[in-house]
Amino acid sequence: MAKIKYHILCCGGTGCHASKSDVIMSRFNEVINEKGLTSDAKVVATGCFGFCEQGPIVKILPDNTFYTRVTPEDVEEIINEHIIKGRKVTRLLYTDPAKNEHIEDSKHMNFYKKQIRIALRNCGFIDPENINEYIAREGYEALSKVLGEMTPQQAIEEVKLSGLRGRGGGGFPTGLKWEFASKYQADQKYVVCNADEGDPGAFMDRSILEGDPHSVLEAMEICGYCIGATKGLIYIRAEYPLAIHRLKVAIKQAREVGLLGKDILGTGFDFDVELRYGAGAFVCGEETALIHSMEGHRGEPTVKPPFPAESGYLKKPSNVNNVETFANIPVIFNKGANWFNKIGTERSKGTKVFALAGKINNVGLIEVPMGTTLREVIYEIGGGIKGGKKFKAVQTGGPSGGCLTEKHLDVPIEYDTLIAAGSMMGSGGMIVMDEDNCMVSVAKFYLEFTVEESCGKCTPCRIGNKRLHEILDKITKGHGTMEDLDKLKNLSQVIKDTALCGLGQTSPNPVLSTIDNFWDEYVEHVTVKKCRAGVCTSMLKFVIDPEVCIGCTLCARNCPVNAITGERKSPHQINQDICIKCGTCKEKCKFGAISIK
Amino acid sequence: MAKIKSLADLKNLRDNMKSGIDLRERGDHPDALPQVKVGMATSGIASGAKEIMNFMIDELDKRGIPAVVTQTGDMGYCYAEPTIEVKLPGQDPVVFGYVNQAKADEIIEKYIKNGELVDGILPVNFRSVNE
Amino acid sequence: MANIKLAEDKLKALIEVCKSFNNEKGELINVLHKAQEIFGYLPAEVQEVVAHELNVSVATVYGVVSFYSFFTMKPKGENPISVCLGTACYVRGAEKVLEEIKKVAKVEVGETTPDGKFSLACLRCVGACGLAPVLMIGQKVYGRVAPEKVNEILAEY
Amino acid sequence: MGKINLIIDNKPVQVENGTTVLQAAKEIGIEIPTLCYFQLKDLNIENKPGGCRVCVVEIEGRRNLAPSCTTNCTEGMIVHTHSLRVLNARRTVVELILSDHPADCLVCPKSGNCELQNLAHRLGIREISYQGVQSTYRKDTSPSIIRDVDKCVMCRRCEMMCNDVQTVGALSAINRGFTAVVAPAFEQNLDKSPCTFCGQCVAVCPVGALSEVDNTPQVIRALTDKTKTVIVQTAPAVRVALGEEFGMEPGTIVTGKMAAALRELGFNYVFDTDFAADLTIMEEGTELLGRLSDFLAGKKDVKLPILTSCCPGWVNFLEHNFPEMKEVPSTAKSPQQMFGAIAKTYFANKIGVKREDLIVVSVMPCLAKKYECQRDEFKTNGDPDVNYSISTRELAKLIKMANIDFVNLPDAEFDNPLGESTGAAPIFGVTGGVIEAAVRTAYEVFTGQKLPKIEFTELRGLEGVRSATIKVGDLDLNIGIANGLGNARKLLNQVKKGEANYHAIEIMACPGGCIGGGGQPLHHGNSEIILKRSAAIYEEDRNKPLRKSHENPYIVKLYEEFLGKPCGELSHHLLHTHYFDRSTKIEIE
Repeated sequence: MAKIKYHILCCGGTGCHASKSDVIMSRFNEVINEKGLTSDAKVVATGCFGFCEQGPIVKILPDNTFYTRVTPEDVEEIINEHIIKGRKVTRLLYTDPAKNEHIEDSKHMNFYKKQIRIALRNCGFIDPENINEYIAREGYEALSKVLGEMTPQQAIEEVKLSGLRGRGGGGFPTGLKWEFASKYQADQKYVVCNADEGDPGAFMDRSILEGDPHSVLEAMEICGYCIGATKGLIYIRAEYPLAIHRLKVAIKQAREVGLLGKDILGTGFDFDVELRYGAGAFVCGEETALIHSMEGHRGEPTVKPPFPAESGYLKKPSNVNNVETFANIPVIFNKGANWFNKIGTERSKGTKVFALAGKINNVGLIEVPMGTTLREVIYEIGGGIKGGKKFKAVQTGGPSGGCLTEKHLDVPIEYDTLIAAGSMMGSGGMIVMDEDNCMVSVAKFYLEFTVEESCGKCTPCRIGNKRLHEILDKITKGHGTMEDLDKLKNLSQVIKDTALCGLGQTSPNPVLSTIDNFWDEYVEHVTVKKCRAGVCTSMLKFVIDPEVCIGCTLCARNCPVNAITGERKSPHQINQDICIKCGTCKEKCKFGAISIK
Repeated sequence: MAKIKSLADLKNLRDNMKSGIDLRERGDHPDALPQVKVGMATSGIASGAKEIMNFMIDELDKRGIPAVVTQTGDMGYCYAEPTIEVKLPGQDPVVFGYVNQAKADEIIEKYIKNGELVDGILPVNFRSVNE
Repeated sequence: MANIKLAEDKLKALIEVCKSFNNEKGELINVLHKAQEIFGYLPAEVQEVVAHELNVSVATVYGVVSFYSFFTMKPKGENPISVCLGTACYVRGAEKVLEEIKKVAKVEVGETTPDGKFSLACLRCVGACGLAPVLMIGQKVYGRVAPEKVNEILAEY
Repeated sequence: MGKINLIIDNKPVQVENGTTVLQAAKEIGIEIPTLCYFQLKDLNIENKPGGCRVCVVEIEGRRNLAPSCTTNCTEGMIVHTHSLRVLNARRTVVELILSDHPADCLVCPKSGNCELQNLAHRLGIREISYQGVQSTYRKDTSPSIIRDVDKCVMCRRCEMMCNDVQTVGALSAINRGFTAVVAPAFEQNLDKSPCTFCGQCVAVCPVGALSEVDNTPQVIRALTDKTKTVIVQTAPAVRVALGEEFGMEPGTIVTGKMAAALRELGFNYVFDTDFAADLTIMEEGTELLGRLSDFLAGKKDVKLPILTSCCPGWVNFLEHNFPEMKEVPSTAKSPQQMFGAIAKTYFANKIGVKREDLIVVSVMPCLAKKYECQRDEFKTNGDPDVNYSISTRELAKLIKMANIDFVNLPDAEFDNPLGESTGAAPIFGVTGGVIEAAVRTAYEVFTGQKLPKIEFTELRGLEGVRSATIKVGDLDLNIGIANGLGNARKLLNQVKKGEANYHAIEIMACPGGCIGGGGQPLHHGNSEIILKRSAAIYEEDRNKPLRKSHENPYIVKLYEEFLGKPCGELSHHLLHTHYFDRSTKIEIE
């Protein structure tokens, strides 16, 4: 059987599909058949290139030619020129916007630089249950470099120079944190890895632990050397059985080869790691709460100072970093701080991993340099909004973050710019919402989460968030007043101002940011009792169009509360006082006579 | 496993490994074999990656195709799981998404055997720092 | 105070677990995880034993058990159903799936069916957001669950 | 350490390093309102979870408001305690607390003495803007304490007292978020928990979530029942604290006014627990001497050190936590129960009243006494030796209810014969007092010589654990003293491990002894009050003509007429008791 010479890759992603990629594909097949090229070329549908703005995309292998904005009319030309004559169709080539020149080989396209994988460098490449694969990709070289060539202070300086900031949400400079912990004297210190990823809709840390557990172990050892600790603890959610398994395997293998334990790499440095399990409490992502939980207590935060660097686990100096932060560390030593700090922006260095989810085509795990805009992430990597719907908002930072809108799409992703925009980096959840999402309901959803996850220690979070949720609930049920909106604002501000821990202080952010950005929607809910997204069912009114209804009685027979009346063969009516807005009638009607008003 | 006692040990091991990740057991020229990696993070497994991995191992064996099948972590394309990456000798790796048994069968028959691509390719849209 | 009665083999296993953690107070949460594995849940008696073995007050143990949502004092059903209500699942309609399960299995959140077949719980993000909405029955994950598919899924059990 | 300069409300202030903003403000006369914060300075008790957020202040340069109770002063800090932002936040926080608090102030046990009520008043709150569901819990009534935790504000003071100070571990914060509350394990009743009923949780609760069981209705009913003879005994610590309930200076001794008020209330005989305290010394002292001489004679298995047994909270604690030591304490009943036993036998007989027609009421600084008098072993045919025990606070209520002008009441005397006491008795009300009283008598009995100096100042003080060696003839008597159950635990663990070599140990459950009891007027964290009560107790001792229990003529008479000799057969029957193992047992099914 002859080998296929050319593969014609057509994007079958939703975005390109909307711009007729299916037509293009069948056109290609047609032309190939017509010209008898079936043994030379083959059309292959692919997933989204994440480049939908330039779609539909057609890529030709083996020469990596990347054609953009291809139309069915272009197909014949591509076949004739490229497949038959071997000449590229220049006018369809991707144009580098910066240099304004055509790029022939897509490997040189800027587009592939949108994502740089540092923390995720090994995820999806190596077998996480085989330490040798990690070693083959420079694994544990950073450790050997630090142990063999650097003093703890020098290593801390390197981390400081790299500009790495905590990836768990707060963005505190990691090197500085290590330096604090290194300065306190104690007979025992601890390195703690925060793997209690509780942000709903975020799974970066889990992916790193499942895909590259050794990178975290190696980083913890480096940190231990820097701050003078010989013990490491990983606080991980019990809900992550696979990550726990892979970590256990990794720890076992590292011990077996002597990369954990006594006298590591013959340098006299001792370090070992143990696991501690979380038990389902979001608040334990806060470092003081996490420490209390590791000590076997209720995971309640305590007032800082004292910081863990001074008095942490078992009252000993402890350094807490999250998984993604640690995963960056080996690279910083392997490539140098000066390499690392060239990535990103002035105040936010390196990359950030996001769990891209929601109403977006390419749900997934992405890693982009700091400073990438939300637009690039959503439209170029995420492939745009699912089902061709209209973008409405993107939520970052989970329950501590906020909803950003159209006007924020060109905001570069950095710790400080996101805060300025009313959200925050958070741990890396990024949820995209479309016109079908009601922003009041979204705020309510997050508050419900906060209410459920509040530890209950401080008044503003324990009672304040409950009241916020109640007010939001009232609004979504159609009973809100303008006064309620004032209360929402004041209460949110007070909670932000007075709550005990970082989580409490940021818990009103989903409310404040939606009030800021979607004020009209709130006002609509309370004044005209309308939910434009059609989510708040109690505000909906199901009505039967008498012009369309033929009186088949199907709706009346299916209504669970007998709210529909009418003679057979004449238009029916819905009694709004009885209707529970379940929507069954609308589903059942075969004539589309029932609509929501 | 042998202890790694020094930096030199570590470098030796790395160099040995680098020539073919985890393929040492398979003979002298692992690069000459097709390599299949299955994304086996929680979400991958949840969408059936384990079954696909077993299928690939069994079928390649049955059909007498020498190849190496390993697991790996999250490739990032959560929307298209299960995902597998196939690297044919001397070629760039190709990632396939939405892999079910029929697709896996097609991949073996068409791509692994004949180098003929099949629908469901996921374009790689990132660079890794290790590359 | 009341005397505690427990089956001998399980009691022994529990005491053994405590011992394996050196009866350290700080290991309370680890011990409770193991205890829940042994008993399936954490009834008062089990908490009393743990308190006794680790030399902490029962109130403290209960304070911890009632704080963490992973711990339960109610026995779970043979097939515990967990519906993910994480954000990704929420925006993709997890609530409707939940309502459907309540209807089909006739069970409320936090409850177990009278025949002990199913129990229902909500959880926040299993990390399979790409498959949203997601539900788990036992250890098995079901992704891209539409309300219409609920009947079919539950019929497997 | 160095001094720190800062500015609070435009006023400069210099403080020691480590001072909190709350303390610094106080130093210049600015009282920042607090709720969860609690301190008994002289007893080293502090609660500052930083949870209520009432004491927040604005610190220039900080993004959020800071809780002044947990924020340390730093050089150059500029603090505003009443900016608009602070006032709005503080008011909102208090309104939030009120929104989850039953508004039944009119009938709340803490009404008029409630810190939340005061706070709302002080902030001028006239309406609660944020209304919503309130958290509700099961009400729990034990023999001593009522828990109505719908009113709990999560200040965590009770939890701190129960766990950190008392190490009882009956209470813990449970649940989380909006439903978080402080409760016993499994939200069961306190009497199913290891609670000792010491009442320290009640003593510190700022609101009406924890209160004493109100026994005044039974007392009023008894007083109006013509067929009953009602007698009352009052504990030593009551007379130095009762005045506070009527606005008198803490530490005012109101023994005479109290006796007069009780008589006006209609008690047929107004007696004194102090009498029974002297009796206790006779019994307990004799028991101590007996064990000591056995020990000195080289006998094996002598239970030493002897532990005092006057304090019912402590007895409960021992039964729950140290059941293996239940043979060690003195078998002597507490003064309350000795009084009851004598009243219902010797005295009933003397006045020709049938046991069942005699009602014995005790007034105690204590809530555990309510539980103690209900114990089965203190009943004869179901009739308790002491019928009702009311706290100092309840007595004050009764007096107010009866329209008695307490402050202007002329002094009156106790009735005889059970009203007479020596100076050794009142000091039972303060830590170290019981053992001092015992030593006074033991010394003279053991050596046959008169005490050269009556006051043993080495046994006094408020320190949690104290020890002293007293020369009694040739014998060096090693004494240990603990107040507060946590300190008792420390001392007992030392004894268990053989690290301490005491002959006798006095334990009182409450910090400071009975003067700091759970039934006393609320001190609201002012430990000066406890110091003043202590001083008053010693003054009461000094004012007595006789200061050693064995010199009490009525005690001497009691033995001659009725009991025979200390630790004799009848005393053994009436005045001694035994203890139970109340720890949790694990059985195999």
